[in-house]
Amino acid sequence: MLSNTNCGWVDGPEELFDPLQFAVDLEMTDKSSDNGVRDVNSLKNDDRVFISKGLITKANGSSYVELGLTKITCSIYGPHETTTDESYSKCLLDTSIKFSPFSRPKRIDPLRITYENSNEMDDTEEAELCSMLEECLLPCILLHKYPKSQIDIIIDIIQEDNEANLLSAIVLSTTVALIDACIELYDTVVAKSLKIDSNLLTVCYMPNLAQVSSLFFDGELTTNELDKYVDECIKQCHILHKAICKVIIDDLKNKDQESKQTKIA
Amino acid sequence: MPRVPVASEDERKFIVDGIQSDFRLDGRTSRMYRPVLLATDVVNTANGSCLLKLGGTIVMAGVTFEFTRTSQESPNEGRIEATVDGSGCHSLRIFGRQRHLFTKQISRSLNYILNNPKCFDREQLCVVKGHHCWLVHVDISVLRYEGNLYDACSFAMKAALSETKVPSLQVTHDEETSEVTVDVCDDPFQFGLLNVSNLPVFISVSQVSGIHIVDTTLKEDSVTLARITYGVKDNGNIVYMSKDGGGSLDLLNLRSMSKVASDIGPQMNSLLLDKIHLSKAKQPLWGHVNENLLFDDINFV
Amino acid sequence: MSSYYCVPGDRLCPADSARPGPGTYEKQGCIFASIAGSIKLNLSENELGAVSHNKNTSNNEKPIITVVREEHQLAVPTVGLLAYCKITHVSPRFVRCNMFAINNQPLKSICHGMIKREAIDSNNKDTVECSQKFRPDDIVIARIISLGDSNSYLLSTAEPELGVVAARTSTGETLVPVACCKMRCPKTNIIESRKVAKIQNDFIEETER
Amino acid sequence: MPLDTHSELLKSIDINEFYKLCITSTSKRPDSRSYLDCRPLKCLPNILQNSNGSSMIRLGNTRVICSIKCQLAKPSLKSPSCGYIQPLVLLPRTQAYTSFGRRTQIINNNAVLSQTLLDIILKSNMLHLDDLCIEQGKWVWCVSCDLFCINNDGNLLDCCLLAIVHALKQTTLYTVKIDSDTGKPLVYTKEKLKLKLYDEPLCCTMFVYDNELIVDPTLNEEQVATTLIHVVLLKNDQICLLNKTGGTIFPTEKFQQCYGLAKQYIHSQRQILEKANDSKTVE
Amino acid sequence: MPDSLSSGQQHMSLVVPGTILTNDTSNFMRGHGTYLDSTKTKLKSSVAGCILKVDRLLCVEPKHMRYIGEVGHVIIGRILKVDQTRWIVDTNSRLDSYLPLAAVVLPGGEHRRRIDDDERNMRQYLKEGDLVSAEIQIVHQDGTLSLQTRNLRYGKLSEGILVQVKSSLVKKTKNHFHSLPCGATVIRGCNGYIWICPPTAATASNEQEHHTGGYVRSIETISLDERKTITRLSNCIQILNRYSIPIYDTSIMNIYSASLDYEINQSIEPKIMDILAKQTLATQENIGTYE
Repeated sequence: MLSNTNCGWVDGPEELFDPLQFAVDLEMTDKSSDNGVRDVNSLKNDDRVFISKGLITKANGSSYVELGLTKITCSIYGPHETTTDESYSKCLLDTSIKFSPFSRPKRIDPLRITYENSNEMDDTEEAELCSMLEECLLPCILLHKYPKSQIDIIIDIIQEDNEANLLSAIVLSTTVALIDACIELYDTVVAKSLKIDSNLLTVCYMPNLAQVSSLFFDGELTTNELDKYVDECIKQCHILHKAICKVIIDDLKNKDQESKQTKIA
Repeated sequence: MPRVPVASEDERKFIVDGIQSDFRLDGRTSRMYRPVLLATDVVNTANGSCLLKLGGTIVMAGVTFEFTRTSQESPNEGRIEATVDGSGCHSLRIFGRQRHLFTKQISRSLNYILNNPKCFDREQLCVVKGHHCWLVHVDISVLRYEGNLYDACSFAMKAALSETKVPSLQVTHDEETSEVTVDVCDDPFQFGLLNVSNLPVFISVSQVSGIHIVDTTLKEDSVTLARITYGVKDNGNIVYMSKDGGGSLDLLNLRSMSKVASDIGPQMNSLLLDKIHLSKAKQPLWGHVNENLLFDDINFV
Repeated sequence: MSSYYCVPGDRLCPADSARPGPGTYEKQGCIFASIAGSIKLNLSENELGAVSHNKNTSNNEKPIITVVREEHQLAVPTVGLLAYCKITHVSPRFVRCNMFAINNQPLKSICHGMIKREAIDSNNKDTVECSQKFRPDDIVIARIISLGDSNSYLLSTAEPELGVVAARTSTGETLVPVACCKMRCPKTNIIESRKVAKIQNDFIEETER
Repeated sequence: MPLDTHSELLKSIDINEFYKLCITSTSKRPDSRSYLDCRPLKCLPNILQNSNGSSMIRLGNTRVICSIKCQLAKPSLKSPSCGYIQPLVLLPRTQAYTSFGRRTQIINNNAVLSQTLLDIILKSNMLHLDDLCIEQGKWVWCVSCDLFCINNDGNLLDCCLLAIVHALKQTTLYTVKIDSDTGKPLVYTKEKLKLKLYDEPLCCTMFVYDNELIVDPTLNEEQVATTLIHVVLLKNDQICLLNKTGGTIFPTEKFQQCYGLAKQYIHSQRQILEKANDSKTVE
Repeated sequence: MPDSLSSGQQHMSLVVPGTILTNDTSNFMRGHGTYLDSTKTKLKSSVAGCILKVDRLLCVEPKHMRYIGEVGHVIIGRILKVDQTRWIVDTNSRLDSYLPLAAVVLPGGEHRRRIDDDERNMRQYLKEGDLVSAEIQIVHQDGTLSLQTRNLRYGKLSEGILVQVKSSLVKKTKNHFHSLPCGATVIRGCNGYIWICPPTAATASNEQEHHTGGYVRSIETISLDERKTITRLSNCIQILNRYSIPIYDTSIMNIYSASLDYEINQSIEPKIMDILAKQTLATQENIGTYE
């Protein structure tokens, strides 16, 4: 944990107040920051995707993804050597997700951003996202190809739009980063969340193998309704998957053309 | 998933073959639970408590009340939170560093169903709208772990909450100085009960080589590819779903698993209710907690 | 030739029409891509479509299908590959080193290696003295013979082509090899003993691959 | 581009050797820049929705996001009419995973950078803390500038300073009136007013490699550099801060050279900033 | 447990910590589980268990404890880790035990040179999680055990069920490998690990052991009947453990024959367990003691 003096100034105010909590004309701002309302139609208009790769130079692979208004960077380290006995035959995953101080309407105290990996603080929202992400990635990485090694996945949430597409964006960025890091995958996994009134369903799906790698549901539905929801999610996943593939393949083509030109020159 | 070896390759093969011939390590069939033993009201200091054995897995749940102010965003609701603690349990050590993550995950899942308005209505925990409410702690401690902790914890939580005695209060509202005074009435035999009829139970369905089994033991976990934990209400509706086990599933499996869960859920629910009634009836027989009798099977139903 | 591109999970061809090479995996009777890159078929210029015709070819003449990324490959220590390492610590029984490149691909993060005494030199194994073969900060080419225990990989230099490729004296002068077990300081013609790698052309090809 | 395996190897063996070789053989830097030209600079204003003002600076591979958040606070007793400004640099957590620096080291770097920035902001009085006062002794603004480095490829100070200046230019404050009887502030989110800036300090970082002045170091160059020189100039080209970390001894006329370099370097920076603002106003 | 007293050990007297064992410290020597009180006149017990008197040596052997190994014990262990030249084995004892590579008969004969690449291939013979039956060779000062499987009866265990019981219930006897008449083989490890496997597999591996020491995996799958017997046995042994009835081949057979009137999956229900335990105790009363 960083102490106050470590962070560059000594005489800061003891307590900070979010100005919005004193606001007198708050109706519209309140609505915009409230999630549940927009999510009903979000599954149409939130699919504006922007993907870019390899902006973090020291990492093996990295990606920057915008899904709707959610902005996320992900960087991959490894597979690198680890000394735990657990990992002799298979590769370990170590994910660490952090919210940047300005990712939410209310400022998150940056003193909370440590440089440790996520296992220490294990009851935060970040930890929950981590466990979900790991659950979703484990089935789709060829772990046995990287014995006695470990892959670190570091994710920074620059801006969060709404909780419904947060995990989806995280998974998207991680997949792109893994591909950029040239780590062998069974499939390009994509995730999609549906939030219809009070039911939140998230499905992580591998389109080519037609396998669900992870899913989460909170609400109340009968099994048949649930199946319908899952189908809808998977349909969305397919759309997302097409988008990724296009981006990646275009990127590959451009890279090759560049390299050819340099060869000629 | 455990971090130290639990079963060798050949043992795993043995287990898988058994499951495929619908004959598991202890003779159960794929849809069978281990015997559930329940004793309620085992701790004097808690408002409600129970000790639950699911085969070799033993958990103890205690419910305690705390008097607080209501939160801003939900003024006429009380608060309730469950915590699962495995620090006292030696057999959880196989998870190594992940042990705390594991218990934290379970408490997270329990909190999801507790905070789901369709499962548990938190308004019954409100004392004075916008002013005071109960903060209910459901503390579950794992005494022994031999598989399927999710289900055991949810059973224990429901049992404990269903026999929880809510202290009754007198609320006097003064009109002119809009002051609210709350005082506990001293009669110990005057209390209310919580309504937990909608509270679901967890049913964890594991997939082992295409076959779906419930209530896996520790060794069966070592051959499990994927497990989905469903929160199932007594009417068979699904209110919670999360996956672990690090494998993947196709849609057919997914469907049949949710069918299995919604079939078994109501059965387990009713079984649990019967047990709760029986143990309530049994309580006078052996009065209040008596530690050296506590783990003796004759006190359970 | 116009190259085809794929992302992980793309179905490339049925398993009986080709053999899975690097960057691919076989599942449910099909070969899938496991990395993003361009699809390559060796020993045959014909395209993917054409491959699926000669199904009834025996295994050895099936083409190997691979997926490659020119601009960026991932170096993973595997048994049999050659590693560049820097000696960190010399003890009578073994030598510790840091691998920083494998088959000429620099590793992003170094791996720890260990050369046991009996794996240093092929001839007269038992009389080998580690301190006479390596010194800290030497640059050595070695072959990975085993993943070893949880701490370090096991390496071997028991081949004429393997051993020290660059070394310095304590004064920082670059030593030049004079024999298979000797290096000379160009300034003060002091001879220092090392297990020198005999550089051969075909061997260089091997490392380039 | 096809990666030249041998130079790559050399780089991973001994970065100094590699650099020396590169400089001596082709009197250019590894990324084929000459000594005096800096990496392409890009500035994006207002990229974040949740903050009062924000900017993203991209200098080659170095990317820094700056977010200005203005919160209400009680002033300190020492200076009841002064607001707060709190620059805070967060180096990428990813650095903790490479060989570049352990965690504590990174935290220290954060502290050092943040402190330097705070000094620059206060000394150059680019903004007056009195402007941040709402009611004396009661309520003031606390402007917290979170500088979030997505990627660190050297020359962070320049980028951070650019980012802060650029973001503060965008920054708008809500108008706040104090409720006379309760003393509670009333925030009007509709009416915003711009933060007043009095100056724009910008920084130029250069380093010395065998008596050559080289501008805009990358991360590797910062490693091999024997000494680093930071020159911060105000609008009227006055020196606000001049900092030379130890290393080589250094004739005084070299400083004239530094000043000259810094001048032209910072001029180009200013132009780019202006352009970024104009383009933003055009949109 | 209610029946622990009537479990055929009446001839040993049970003591709790602090019980005065004897007053004349001159004629008795202080053994495990005992201590001299401050006055140096009384010998007291420091654990709860039964007194063990070997002429002048007074010991108290605790009832529930981790296994304390003795040379020559037949035990069953699970490989935890593969080290440089040895396997680290979990034997339910206080400290991890070791199985040195030299103490294992490797496939392809008795004594072979080329130790260095054996070290490299150790994982091929035994890897993490594998079960081995072995004999304790040395008990070190700190209580660490080092094992050996040179005798061809020992070696890697293939398909079957491992039941863990209190180590105090398994006493050392002449034979620990029982092939029971009900059609299953039971290995009673003195460390409280009991291995049940089909007779076919056992005999097969016996034959193999003459060449390989059980390092070759048997292919044939186990028939359902064999599986049922094995499962019934494992449930029965768990009942014996639960009611702390000493575990010998006789007691196992008694409870097994008693359990035959019930379905297998009934024998995990507490009531049935109670009945079965009572029955076996009764039969054993009739037969008499064990040794």
